[in-house]
Amino acid sequence: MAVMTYREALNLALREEMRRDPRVFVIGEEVGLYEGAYKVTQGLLKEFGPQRVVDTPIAESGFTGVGIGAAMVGLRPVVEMMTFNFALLALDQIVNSAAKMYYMSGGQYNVPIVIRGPGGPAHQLAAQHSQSMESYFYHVPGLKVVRPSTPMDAKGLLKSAIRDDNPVIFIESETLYAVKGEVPEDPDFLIPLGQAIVRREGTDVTVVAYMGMMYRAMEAAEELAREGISVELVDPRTLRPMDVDTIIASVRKTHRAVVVEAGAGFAGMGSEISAFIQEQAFDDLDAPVERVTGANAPMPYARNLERAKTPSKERIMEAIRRVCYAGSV
Amino acid sequence: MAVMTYREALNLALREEMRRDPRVFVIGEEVGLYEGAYKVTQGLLKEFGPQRVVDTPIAESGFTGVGIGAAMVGLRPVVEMMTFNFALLALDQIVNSAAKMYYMSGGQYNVPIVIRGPGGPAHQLAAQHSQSMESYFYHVPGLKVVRPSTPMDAKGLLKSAIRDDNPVIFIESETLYAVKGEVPEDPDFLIPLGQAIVRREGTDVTVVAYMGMMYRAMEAAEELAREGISVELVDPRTLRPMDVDTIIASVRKTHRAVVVEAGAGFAGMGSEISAFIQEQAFDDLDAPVERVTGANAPMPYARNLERAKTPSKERIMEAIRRVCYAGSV
Amino acid sequence: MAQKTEARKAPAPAAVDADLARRLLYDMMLIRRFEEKAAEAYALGKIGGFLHLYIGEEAVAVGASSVLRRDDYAISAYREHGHCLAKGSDPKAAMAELFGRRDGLSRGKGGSMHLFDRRVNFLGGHAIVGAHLPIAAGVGFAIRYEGGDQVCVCYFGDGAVPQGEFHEAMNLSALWKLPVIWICENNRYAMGTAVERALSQTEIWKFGQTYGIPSEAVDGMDVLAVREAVGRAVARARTDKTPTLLEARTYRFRGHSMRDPAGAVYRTREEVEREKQRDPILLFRERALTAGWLTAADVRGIEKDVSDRIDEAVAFADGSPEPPVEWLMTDVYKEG
Amino acid sequence: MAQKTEARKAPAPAAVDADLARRLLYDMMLIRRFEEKAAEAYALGKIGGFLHLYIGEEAVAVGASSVLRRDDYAISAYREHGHCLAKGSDPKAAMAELFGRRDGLSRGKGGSMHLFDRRVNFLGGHAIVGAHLPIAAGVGFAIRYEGGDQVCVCYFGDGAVPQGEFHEAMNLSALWKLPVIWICENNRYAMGTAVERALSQTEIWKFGQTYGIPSEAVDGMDVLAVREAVGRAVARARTDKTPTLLEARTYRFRGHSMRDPAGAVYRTREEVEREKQRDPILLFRERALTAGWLTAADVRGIEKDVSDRIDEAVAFADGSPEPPVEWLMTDVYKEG
Ligand SMILES: Cc1ncc(C[n+]2csc(CCOP(=O)(O)OP(=O)(O)O)c2C)c(N)n1
Ligand SMILES: Cc1ncc(C[n+]2csc(CCOP(=O)(O)OP(=O)(O)O)c2C)c(N)n1
Ligand SMILES: [Mg+2]
Ligand SMILES: [Mg+2]
Repeated sequence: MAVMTYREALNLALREEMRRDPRVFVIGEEVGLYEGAYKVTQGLLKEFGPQRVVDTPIAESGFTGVGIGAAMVGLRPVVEMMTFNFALLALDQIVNSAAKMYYMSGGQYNVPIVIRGPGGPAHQLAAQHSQSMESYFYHVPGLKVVRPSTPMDAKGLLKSAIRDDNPVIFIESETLYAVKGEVPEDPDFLIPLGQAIVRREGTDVTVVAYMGMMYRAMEAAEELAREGISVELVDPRTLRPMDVDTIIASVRKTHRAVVVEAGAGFAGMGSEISAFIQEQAFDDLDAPVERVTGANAPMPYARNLERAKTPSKERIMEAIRRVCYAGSV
Repeated sequence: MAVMTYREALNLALREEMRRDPRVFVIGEEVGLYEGAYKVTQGLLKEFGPQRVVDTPIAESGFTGVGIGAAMVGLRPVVEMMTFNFALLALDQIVNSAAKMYYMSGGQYNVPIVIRGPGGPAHQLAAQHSQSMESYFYHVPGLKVVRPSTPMDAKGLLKSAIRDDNPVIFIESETLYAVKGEVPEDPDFLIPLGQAIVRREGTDVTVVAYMGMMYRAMEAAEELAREGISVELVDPRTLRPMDVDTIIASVRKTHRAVVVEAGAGFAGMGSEISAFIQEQAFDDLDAPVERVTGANAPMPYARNLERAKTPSKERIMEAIRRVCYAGSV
Repeated sequence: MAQKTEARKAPAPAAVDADLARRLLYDMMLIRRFEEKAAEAYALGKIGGFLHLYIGEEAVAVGASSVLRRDDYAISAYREHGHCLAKGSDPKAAMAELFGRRDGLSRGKGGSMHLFDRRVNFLGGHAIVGAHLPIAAGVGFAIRYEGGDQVCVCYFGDGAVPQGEFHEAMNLSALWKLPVIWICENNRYAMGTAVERALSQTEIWKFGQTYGIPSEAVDGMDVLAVREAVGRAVARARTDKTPTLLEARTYRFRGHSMRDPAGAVYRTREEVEREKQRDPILLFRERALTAGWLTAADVRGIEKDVSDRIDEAVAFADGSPEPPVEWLMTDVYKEG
Repeated sequence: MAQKTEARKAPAPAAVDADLARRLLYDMMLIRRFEEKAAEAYALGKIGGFLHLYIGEEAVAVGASSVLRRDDYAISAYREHGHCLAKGSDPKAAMAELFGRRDGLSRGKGGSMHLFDRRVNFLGGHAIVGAHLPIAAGVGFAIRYEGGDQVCVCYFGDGAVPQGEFHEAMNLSALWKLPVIWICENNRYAMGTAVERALSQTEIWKFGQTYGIPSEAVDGMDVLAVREAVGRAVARARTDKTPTLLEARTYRFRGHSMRDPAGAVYRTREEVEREKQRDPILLFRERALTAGWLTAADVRGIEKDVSDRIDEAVAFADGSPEPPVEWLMTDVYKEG
């Protein structure tokens, strides 16, 4: 185990997989000479050269399509979206080409591509540069969607994504790149896609959260522990395929659930999680599944408005208290 | 009241609004000379001329952007997507420009644009041309999303959409264009956005469904009536803003709910509806809210596989029976 | 993976002999016959969805494919039956795919717009106009990455030119020197939209000049002219990875799809009749007879072989069962 | 609605007099000063997010705007402070927006990348590279639709050229004859990517030729050269709606944003120093003095006015309160 930042963990995962498999290459804006807008690809050009670390013009659908074509004939591209906000320009390629190729071709052409980069709320980047992007992907059959919350997950899941034979959408966060944590150096360390993890064991209520919201929910849990409320915190890590079993098992134990989400709440990830919990654990539930989500508005620039846009620790705590006291009286 | 097809109702709505307001114009591929790939714009070029019925090259993001720019400075464009499958190419314009302009500009520039065309499963058009597209839009703050099931709704809602000061995504269906129904000829007949309608009154279970699934659910309801199960069928009509109250009121009455959806089930519209029902009517529910949805796979071409992809009347009936008998023994 | 192969020479497009003439005529007639029979099957309801016929444009696919190796790649849009057959696919499996049967090229899941055939490196079958151009650039990227000497031929219509992805793909292939041969099949219409109503620059080949790549217009009704132009482009691509933009001037004799049978709203009957005089099959057959490459008997023989082979394909498709319903959920994800 | 207005003549870009010289120098210095103060405020944490400075490129916005009417439209990307001020926006409200305050142009909701000002027809402030080009075409479409004689100036960077929307917007504006003046600010880099690493055709103005629209390159460091070129383009656009593509050759003296202060990974210090010799403000000041348009005293006066005005803007921004928290949920939808 070594302690490193989330950014370094991603960088290490890329290096290890590029060393392991000559078919793996990195392509995107500023990934080479500039070493990445967020320095995730630092040093890769130096080690692997311009053929495998490819700087592109600003043409998201063009270079994503290049990745898809290269993947169809046997390469394993890792396409960097400088930020996932720009992935909408490539969404047709991702949804209509990458996600469907294997199916449309009757199993002849799979597309082993990883599309990665930061997404989600950032700091005062306003409406077009600060938004939760996973909702455009997790509904799509043929795609896998990963949201890694910790340095260890970032490494273990990115390596699995690169080795996966399907298109994987891997959404990091600008706000987590500097987070430090323990990371196994073993180049064979992998975390399988589709496995949630229990971040904190508890008995009174299950809270489901990922990325920045996972950390905020953890703070809420620690604080509520002092009030005598025992929170079990589950981080799905992969949104598609979703590890339904781990979440349901936890709810069967706690009988209560709160889903926290940074993005706009209407028809978000929390909606699906809430829906399958009540479907599969209906008789175990002592209270409705509550959702604590971002406001249904674009992201404002002003600092105070931005703060109000995403769920605060206080709002998470209130929701947890509500579901814990509901039904118990 | 006149009896006309869904297609004619849309055509009439366009005509009336273009006569009423000179700022309204229609733009898209084949809308003029060819009178629309699905003939929704039949006769418009003849009546309004090439300045107001604008044929475009194949450049979805280009002509959608043209609509947005024109709307910012005071026109009221109706952009036709030949089919909504192609809207992914314009999604960045729709999400990052149209939906956010009013907010980013602090209320200076609203974007009164309607983007309309057929979407959803069609007949043997396979993965890229036969898919439910609403999921890319209803999560987005700043957009309104309409899915009109009947000729009357098609007319009344399209007229409201054109008069609305915000971007409205209006998704029709190739499979409904030939459906006939009564339509008020009164040019001032409008159906407000955001109002669901109870298509059938019942007492035992609430079924929520729209578009083709609404008709299929209606058949299921009629058949179950003979078994003594009384189904109340609610059609949301507008997905964003969603008329939560009408759905909740129905569930409080029936204590049971089934949500039917043509698209892939994971994180679909049904997830949100199921989530808010259990949130707001938890204590009224005698059974979990069930979802009957399309398979989580791309759309296959083969007739038999295509049939298996979307919910059948039988699957809807089974789900209704399950929720009705669950909890009642 | 883009196979590295010992650099077999592609046939030089020089002299025409009986053998070559037979092959070219046979392939064009095979495609024509395939399409005619597909139209019949569509009318009988054996084929569903959209059906876009290639009739009138056969010289482009056949001329181009005649200078390709089996390990070269080809990719196209939704009017791709001809490109797929010309690349070497079995008409039986192609027809079965149109019928939506289990023995179809794409196991019945793709249909007319999504023919794929790994056996001959045919990469589909794409129905979003413009979307397969960046994918073709990616195939060229992979060839260069692997150090192979194959090429990728990308067929697309005039309707794809106004689309942003055309520009992005041209620039990337020129900037990175990717061995892609861009063949724009300019049949003068995108559905009902004539080129001059879609493009401020109707000489499509000229776009290539801006990106600094070799570009030319070629008579798409003359199979030998296409063969020569593509031959030159392939040579450039194999040796120094230069991409090329070819504008093949052709014409579709039928409507846009079977749902637009007349195709007469946007073009006159006279125009269509005039263009039919340029029928690439009639033209080449005449030429082959006058040049003495083929005899009338040869031609009759080819006609017979072709029609037998397509009858066999239809019978095969008809006899092939529907895919098992479990296949709805297979091929969604590839298991590691 | 694109206002119809009695065709007031735009000032002919011909002779330069003291008045014009003062205006041009004043506007360039105002922008420069605004940016310098914004950089200070950013360092103090009063401005958050991204901050992209226009320093070095002032001649483009000022030269172009000097031939525009207030009812003409301008639209830009995220490096738009200069374009917004040159169009006539109040530095106080612009600075307040950068500070995220309630008196900001966009009520504090947009920030540095999303300045909008309906008072002067400034249409933003767009942060998705390439996306505002089709929007500009739409503004041109509306002007034509309404029969107005305004023009729309669209500023964009060299980095937007490889983007598909550049191609789509060029084609649509040329095909439909839309009164849009496309001004590509070629400062030779898109973040760290030099033009020659992004485009196979680095003479950006040449793209316009393919679409058949008047196109030229102009020295973006020479405010009078820009004024003349844009003046010609505006005249064409007002009279017969012809679009124009101008490539203004300029240079950004600072990093891409405040997060890339040096901007030295991808370019040499020597290059930056050399380019600073072309500082558009120094060049024009010299010229104005030698030509006798302005005296040294005039220049000192302008310097003083400008710095007072910007100090006032900063003070105003500082004094403006944060937006009320309820504003989080306002302006999401416009109530009919
Ligand atoms: C992005 C996109 N927009 C619209 C369509 C609908 N459409 C299918 S084919 C077609 C015309 C294409 O014409 P062209 O590229 O010239 O090919 P051709 O049919 O002439 O062979 C259109 C508009 C589509 N499939 N994809
Ligand atoms: C579609 C898109 N891709 C990537 C980015 C990230 N990005 C912001 S600015 C920029 C460089 C743009 O350079 P250029 O257009 O030359 O403008 P300049 O910064 O030089 O003024 C990039 C890549 C973006 N904002 N939008
Ligand atoms: Mg065509
Ligand atoms: Mg630049």
